[in-house]
Amino acid sequence: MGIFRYTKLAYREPDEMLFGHAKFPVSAHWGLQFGAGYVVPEVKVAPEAGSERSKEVMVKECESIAEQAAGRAVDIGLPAFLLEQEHVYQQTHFPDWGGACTRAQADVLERFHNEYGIKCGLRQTVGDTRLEERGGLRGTDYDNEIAESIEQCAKNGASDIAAETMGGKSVLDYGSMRGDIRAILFGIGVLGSIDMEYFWKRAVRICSHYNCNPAGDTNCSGANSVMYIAGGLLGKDFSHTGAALARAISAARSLVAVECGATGPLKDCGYENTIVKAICGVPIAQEGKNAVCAHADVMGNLTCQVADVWSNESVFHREEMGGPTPGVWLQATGYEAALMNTAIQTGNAKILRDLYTLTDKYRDPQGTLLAYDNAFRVAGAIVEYGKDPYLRARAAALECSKVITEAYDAKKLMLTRFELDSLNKYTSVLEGLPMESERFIDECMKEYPKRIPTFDPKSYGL
Amino acid sequence: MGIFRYTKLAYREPDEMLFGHAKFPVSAHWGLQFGAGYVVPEVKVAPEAGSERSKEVMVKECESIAEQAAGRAVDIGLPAFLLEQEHVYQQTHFPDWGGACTRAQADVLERFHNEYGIKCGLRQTVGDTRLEERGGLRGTDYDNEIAESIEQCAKNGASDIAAETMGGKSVLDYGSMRGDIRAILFGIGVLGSIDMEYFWKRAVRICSHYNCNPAGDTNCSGANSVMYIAGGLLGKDFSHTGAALARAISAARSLVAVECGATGPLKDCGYENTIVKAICGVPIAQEGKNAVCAHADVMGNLTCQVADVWSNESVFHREEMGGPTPGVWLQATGYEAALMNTAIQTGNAKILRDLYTLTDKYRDPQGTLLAYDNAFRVAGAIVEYGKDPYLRARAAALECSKVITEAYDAKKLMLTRFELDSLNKYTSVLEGLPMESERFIDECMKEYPKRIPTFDPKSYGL
Amino acid sequence: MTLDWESRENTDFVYRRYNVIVEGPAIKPEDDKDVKKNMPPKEPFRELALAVIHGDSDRAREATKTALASTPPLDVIEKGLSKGMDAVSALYAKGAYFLPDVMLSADAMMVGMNMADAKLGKAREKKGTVVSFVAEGDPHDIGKNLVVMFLRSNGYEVVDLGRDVPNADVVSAVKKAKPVMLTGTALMTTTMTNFHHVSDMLKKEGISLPIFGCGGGAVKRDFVESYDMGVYGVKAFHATKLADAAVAGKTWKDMRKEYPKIVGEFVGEYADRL
Amino acid sequence: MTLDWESRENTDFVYRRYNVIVEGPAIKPEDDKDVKKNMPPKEPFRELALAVIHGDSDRAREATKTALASTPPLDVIEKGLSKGMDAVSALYAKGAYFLPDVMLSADAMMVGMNMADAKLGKAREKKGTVVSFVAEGDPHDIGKNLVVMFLRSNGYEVVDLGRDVPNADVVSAVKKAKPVMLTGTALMTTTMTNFHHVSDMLKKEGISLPIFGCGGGAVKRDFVESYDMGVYGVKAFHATKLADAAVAGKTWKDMRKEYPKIVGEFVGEYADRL
Amino acid sequence: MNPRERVLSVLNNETPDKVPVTCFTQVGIVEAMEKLDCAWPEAHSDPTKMVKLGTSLNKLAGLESARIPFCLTVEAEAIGCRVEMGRIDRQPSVRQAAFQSAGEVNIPSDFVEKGRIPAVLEATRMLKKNFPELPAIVGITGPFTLSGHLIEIERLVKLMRLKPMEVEDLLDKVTDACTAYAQEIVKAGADVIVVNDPSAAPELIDPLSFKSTIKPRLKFFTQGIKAKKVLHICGGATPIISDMADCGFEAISVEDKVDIAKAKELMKGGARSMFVAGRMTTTQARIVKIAGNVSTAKTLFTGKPEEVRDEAKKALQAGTDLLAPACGIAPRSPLANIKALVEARG
Ligand code: B12
Ligand code: B12
Ligand code: SF4
Ligand code: SF4
Ligand SMILES: [Zn+2]
Ligand SMILES: [Zn+2]
Ligand SMILES: [Zn+2]
Repeated sequence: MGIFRYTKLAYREPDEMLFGHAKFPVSAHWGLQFGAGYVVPEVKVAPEAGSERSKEVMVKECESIAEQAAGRAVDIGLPAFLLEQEHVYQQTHFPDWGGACTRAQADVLERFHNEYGIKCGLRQTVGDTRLEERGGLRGTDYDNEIAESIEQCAKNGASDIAAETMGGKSVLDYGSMRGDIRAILFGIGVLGSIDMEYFWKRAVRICSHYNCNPAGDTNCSGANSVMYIAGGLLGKDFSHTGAALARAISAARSLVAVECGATGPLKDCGYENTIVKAICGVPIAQEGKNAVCAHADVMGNLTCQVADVWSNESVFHREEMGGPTPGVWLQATGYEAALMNTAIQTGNAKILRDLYTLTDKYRDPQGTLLAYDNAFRVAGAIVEYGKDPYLRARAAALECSKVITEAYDAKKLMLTRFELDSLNKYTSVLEGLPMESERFIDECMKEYPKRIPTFDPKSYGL
Repeated sequence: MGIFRYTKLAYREPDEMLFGHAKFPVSAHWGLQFGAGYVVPEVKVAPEAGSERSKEVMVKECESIAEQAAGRAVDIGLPAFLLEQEHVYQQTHFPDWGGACTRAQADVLERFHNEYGIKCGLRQTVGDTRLEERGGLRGTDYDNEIAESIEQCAKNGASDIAAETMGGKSVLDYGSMRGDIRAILFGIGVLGSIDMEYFWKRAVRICSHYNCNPAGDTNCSGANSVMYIAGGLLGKDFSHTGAALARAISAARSLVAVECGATGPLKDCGYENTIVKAICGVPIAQEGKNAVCAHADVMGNLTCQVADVWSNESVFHREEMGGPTPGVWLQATGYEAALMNTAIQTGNAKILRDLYTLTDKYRDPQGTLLAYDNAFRVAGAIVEYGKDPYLRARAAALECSKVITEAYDAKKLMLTRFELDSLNKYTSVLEGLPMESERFIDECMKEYPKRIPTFDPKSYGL
Repeated sequence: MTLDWESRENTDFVYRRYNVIVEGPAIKPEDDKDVKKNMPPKEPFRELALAVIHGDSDRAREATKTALASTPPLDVIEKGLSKGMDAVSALYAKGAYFLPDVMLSADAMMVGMNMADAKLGKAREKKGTVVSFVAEGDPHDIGKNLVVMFLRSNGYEVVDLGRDVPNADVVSAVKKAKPVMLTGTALMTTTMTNFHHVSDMLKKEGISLPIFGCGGGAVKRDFVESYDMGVYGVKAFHATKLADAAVAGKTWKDMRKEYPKIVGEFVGEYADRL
Repeated sequence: MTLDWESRENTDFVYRRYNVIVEGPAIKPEDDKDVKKNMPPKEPFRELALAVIHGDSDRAREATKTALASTPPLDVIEKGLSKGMDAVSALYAKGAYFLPDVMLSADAMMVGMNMADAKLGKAREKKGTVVSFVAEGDPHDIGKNLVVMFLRSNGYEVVDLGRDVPNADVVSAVKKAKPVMLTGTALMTTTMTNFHHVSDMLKKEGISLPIFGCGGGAVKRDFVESYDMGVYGVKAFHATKLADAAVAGKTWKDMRKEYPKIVGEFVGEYADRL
Repeated sequence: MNPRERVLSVLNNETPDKVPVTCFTQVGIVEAMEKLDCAWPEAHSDPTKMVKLGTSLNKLAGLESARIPFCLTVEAEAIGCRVEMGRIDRQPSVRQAAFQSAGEVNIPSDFVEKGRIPAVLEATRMLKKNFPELPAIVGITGPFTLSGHLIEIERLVKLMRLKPMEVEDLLDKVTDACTAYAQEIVKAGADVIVVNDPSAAPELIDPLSFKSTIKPRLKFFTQGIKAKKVLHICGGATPIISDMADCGFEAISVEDKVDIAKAKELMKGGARSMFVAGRMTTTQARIVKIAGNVSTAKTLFTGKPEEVRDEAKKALQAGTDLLAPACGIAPRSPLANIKALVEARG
């Protein structure tokens, strides 16, 4: 059964894209909207180590996270916020834990909503507990638990469900360790897309039975892993130009969730979201300068450019001198969102957007790619080959290469030799790849299964 | 021997004030300037618990803080940064500790400066270890140690010296816990100003022998304590209108360091700095939305408005998922500074400034006071009575009251009954105070010495 | 300002002043329903309590003077002034009263209490003695001052050692005063370690274990529970409940376990102990 | 974008790419300042040179085809392709180009040169003949191959004897080809001694003295100058200058003395001869 | 400590009683071959002679090493290159590549049963059995050098620019083969595997290609090997030192062109921070042991014993963890110089 594929962009020109505004806004309970003309701050906090020792403790832990976040929101006057809980293993593995934790947090939010009229939302991000080498990705107990956990969360008050699935990870890891761009393309662009379709068709179906949105899925396991390996400006374990290519590829893959019916807001750590938003116009969450607790990315401001939800990244649940971390980090994202909202309300949003973008556009090639005007070009390349997951991923990478090369030629982006050489090398590899999906897959299937012990082709119907 | 007193403002109109720009920029070694057309990010981290057990451990600890901060700065491409070390007790109490820690950090910065050409500065903030109830503020061992510690830091590579002195604290504490505005005015405005003169004449003299700037002094012990007690929007231990009055008063007091020769950048936690900058045009450090690690203030964006240095607040020295805190928090302030610098370079600085300001101007009466246009008015009131520390502090408070009342009357600022009542009460108390400094002091000296056991009049020459 | 704000902004998307949104009309403290039901109905006690509740020292002086003319000093304290202070605690706990209110009430209470004590002649029996200090090297004493105030106005004798107190002084004060509890306050990562030392020193002295409550900025429960006798104190007014518990024979181990029960409210830091 | 960035921003205040700062920027080869000043400014020569510099054989083929339509073959080689190769030498010398780059450029050069030669019809007159070999027992031939490549692309006829060449073969090749110069390469201490033998054998044959340049890993100038006719060659691309000098009548003794002058640059190994 | 314990303790990151004097590169010298009847070329294929020659410098000079084989052509030959076996003072060398293009390369899975590989494995077993007090050190050809043997080094180098994917594929295949071979050697009882990858030296390929193309393979290789591992790359390896150190070898062995003190300094530098599994961690780049680096071309071969001693002392001062020759010992090097090397430890 085929799914809908995007072959057109949601916007006519890049300038139409703006933070707080999505072509297709989304509503959630407790009065919250996304992409409806204002930016919503988000906070997420990892449950404390040891809180997984029993269901009761975990529920209390989640409750106290919600309590501390909501308390601070009110204390500093935030009009709205989104609480995200990224599941620890047990919350997905034991669906009743997931349900109970969701319920506890939902109750807290409901109480604050009723008492203060504050708008709030509750995102539950299930863990992808499946392992290719343990029975494959489909139909195992692990796989079924995920579906159940989604259902429990949806039923118990989550306003949306997200995930960070790991399809293609075995091959991607192999590729990123060796700087093998073909393996990266195969892992993310082909295998990732296949698994996304499997995963999200089901997730969307489950959510449809409840008052709960299926949000979407980032390529955290893929493009983000590569970005981490690439590290800071002085890091050289993977070139930053290569990381940009992986990011472009990931957009073609993350799009699949939306094609299956996900509505957004897409999850924050999808740095590829700008590209996805250009294609399908759904609201997106993003993270950047207020995710320093977790990431040392090189585009802290740029990611604000078209964000509808502005988030931190998982942080330890503990005390800062300024209070417990749920409050501290919501305050951080809350203030940034407030600045964006002021800009919207005073009619200066596009100026602020461009300031954000320009601050990082040439700090690093990854920023160059993701600057919304360039992201828009990559989005265009994707929809041109929109029907074919492989070809659109390849096209994304090639357009990315063009974008970076042009910026370099125009002397706007400086590159080191390492960055330029690896870009050229990867580009020539990509250019040499076949124009037929089947042939590409055949070629890859000749190589990778024997090289990568954890790679399980039948998980992808191959 | 009298000191110079400001009787005129440094700027003709509020609109002249802008982040990254000071009328009187300051240079420091390692290529750094303040207020010279760009904003410098700052980071500070509290030494880890237990690191005070020996000098060696403390030196290593400080060194690693510097190392981690500088490493991240380079990794994300920050053009410049300022490292601040707020002394723990031992660094001031044992001046050789202060010197050795400074040396270790200076060496790290020098190395990075040489290797990468990054601009950096090193601020040492000595602790005010003096206690009124233990021999008074002047000439005790504690007092002498501070002077020695300043000298050691200046000699060993600090680019500037700051402090957060506690003059008037005994009376201020009494006042803030009882909502006694007269005690607050006496504590901060009169006693604080007297002690500042004593402290800073000496500090400026010491620094003048070295390649080290005397930076300045915040009213942390006064206005910040009150702000702290006032808490979030729902906090009521002290009214936020009252906290605004204390803040206005503190500007008249913090100004004294500059009158004694301090050059700035004034220390970040001086929320009164906008007012002081309006008067004397020196560069200022500020903190706000990136100080959430330590403060839950209600003006995270507003404080950016005219900042020349943008800082976090002391944070635990430990690991985040994003790395060690010196790097994490420098990244946070670094990205905000980058945004401001982009705005400056693209000619949009005034728009961004106003967005910052407007985001918080009416969130809380403290924001209303400190919005640069209103702060400018308060500054005007201060210089009108510039020659008399008491009268100018009183004038500052009364102008603050006017500012808030006007905003309330114009229905821009909403107030609760509690906030409005206390404002009215305090205002009428202030209005009833004598117009002669001597009479006011006499009155206070009749009351407070007997009520406040820790208050030591001779510490103020009274 | 360069930007014209007022005309365009819909501030609702930027901030909301929840205090303004949720606050109802101001009611007199004595009309609060929890206060009402515990107020002494009869004079002179009612007036004594009211003077304390309103934090009016002058009124307290007058009321006490009047009351002492006809009433035993102990009753003045226990049936009058203390009832007022109870009402104040209740109002503080529910967020109707705040720090300044409490401080002023405490002042009023002390005025009356001193007068009654003077009349009594001999020293009135205190509930017990507590020693309080701020750790060596730490100048942050606001929290400690609050603790002392609450304890005193709740009938405890407090030996206030002040701030920046050498560990040895703490130990010798404990040896001398034999308190039911010792409260330490520290706000800095680098000074809180002194608690550990004090604990060790007390243990070495073999002193019968007093209870040891500590709180403040940088200090976290984990740390406090990492040495013997440490109990992590959250809010200053919890000190009185803890002291009461100590008098009632609870050990520091009990307190760690039963903190929320002892202080009678939900405490985030002890969420796992509910 | 709404904002016009490039014209206004001084990016130095916003970010600095420290990796670029410490490693140097990747500049296009034709933007290198030493290359720039020697690039032929006019077409078709510029394109020919660029094709060589970029090591792009296809481009070289196209460019040569186009050029030959309007330009004499000799000019195509000397004013175009060779200029490209000079640039490559410069880039290699300064460490911007590496072996793979040089080899690809050489390939491109050869493609063009062969086409030009074909067009020329008769064999282009070579500047002279050179014999090249790697010493007996030595398999390291990369350096030698570079030498051959540079010589060929500079208009010399090269008799390439390969690696591990018995000394006798060298001598007979020299007898047959009558070269202006003989290049030997050895990278091992154990094989370089063959140079000495070859020198002796040539002397014994009484053959008019060809010039004798050698270089390679273990071989040092002292050793090479320890036998007659030996000239220590440092960089592979020096071979062309040395050959030019030989054609111009310089003897091996002149070459030892004037090495830096002949190759036109500072050479560490000949620092005493500057 | 016996020599084996001493060498292994360094590789285990423990403190030895004294710095070992050993050799990770080839140890065959003519003097020893003649004395002990184990001359080249036979010693290249006869396990008994291989063992004799591999342990000869221990026996005759006290060098703390049993090192086989003596050339870099074993794998190439087994896979199909034509090899010329040399003579008593000349090592074998590849005469003709086995394949014409990268795509053609096909390594039979049973190549470990071909050519001289069984001899090397047999010799390893004998070393293990008969010389328990010596570290059994077996050298193999690194993936890049072996690839060069298989298709011609120059072709390989050009392909890196022209068809990088082909090189990637080729290197993967060859790395797999190297791993398979090394695993056999480990099974046979070797204590230390030395990977010699001379063609990966900066003289031939630029340091960035080493980082992006070769390093990942070496990393992959080390993950599959359960013995101690040493990487030797010849030439002026200074620009790639920190990458070499980061490949997962317990030690790296360098030539005299590399200044050991500087190499140690470089290892300390490098990436200051990186992400690991979503976490930012401050990494001190991996600091590994360094072996080397008394010049084989100059000192050991043509120098006097005093010169050997002086240079060895310098290496010790510079901080070498394992005193050793800079590379393969030249066959005509005098035994007296090896003795001097051992004595230099003092
Ligand atoms: C006000 C303040 C000051 C004032 C203190 C005035 C005073 N007399 O106390 C002044 C200006 C003097 C000051 C100075 C310094 N400060 Co200060 N200060 C603060 C601040 C803003 C508020 C503290 C406060 O008074 N809070 C209000 C009171 C009521 O709270 P509390 O004491 O915590 O008490 C509560 C509970 O803990 C509890 N409690 C306390 N004790 C007990 C006991 C029991 C038994 C129980 C049950 C409960 C309990 O009850 C209270 C609530 O009801 C904090 C920030 C923060 N986040 O805490 C920084 C803070 C404590 N200061 C800090 C620093 C660094 C300093 C300086 C070192 C700065 C400098 N370099 O000059 C100096 C100290 C110099 C020196 N001598 O060493 C850091 C400490 C960092 C670290 N190393 O751990 C903090 C955390 C701020 C930060 N993030 O940087 N400071
Ligand atoms: C790559 C290499 C190999 C490759 C060679 C591939 C090939 N087809 O050439 C392989 C792996 C096959 C190899 C094998 C061996 N190698 Co090897 N190898 C090297 C290495 C690392 C680089 C040599 C190289 O190609 N450099 C790049 C080229 C471009 O440089 P070049 O040849 O020196 O040329 C430059 C100049 O010299 C000059 N030049 C050269 N000729 C001429 C001529 C003229 C006229 C002019 C002007 C200039 C000039 O131009 C070039 C620069 O522009 C060197 C280390 C080093 N530091 O040099 C060791 C090295 C040469 N090898 C060495 C050894 C010992 C061996 C082996 C014996 C190892 C073994 N145990 O099996 C075997 C040889 C086996 C045998 N049959 O004898 C030793 C020699 C020591 C010694 N005894 O003197 C060296 C020096 C390493 C060391 N540490 O000492 N090796
Ligand atoms: S501002 Fe905050 S942190 Fe800074 S010193 Fe004052 S209290 Fe301390
Ligand atoms: S050069 Fe030395 S070390 Fe490198 S391979 Fe050849 S012999 Fe071994
Ligand atoms: Zn993620
Ligand atoms: Zn994530
Ligand atoms: Zn401060």
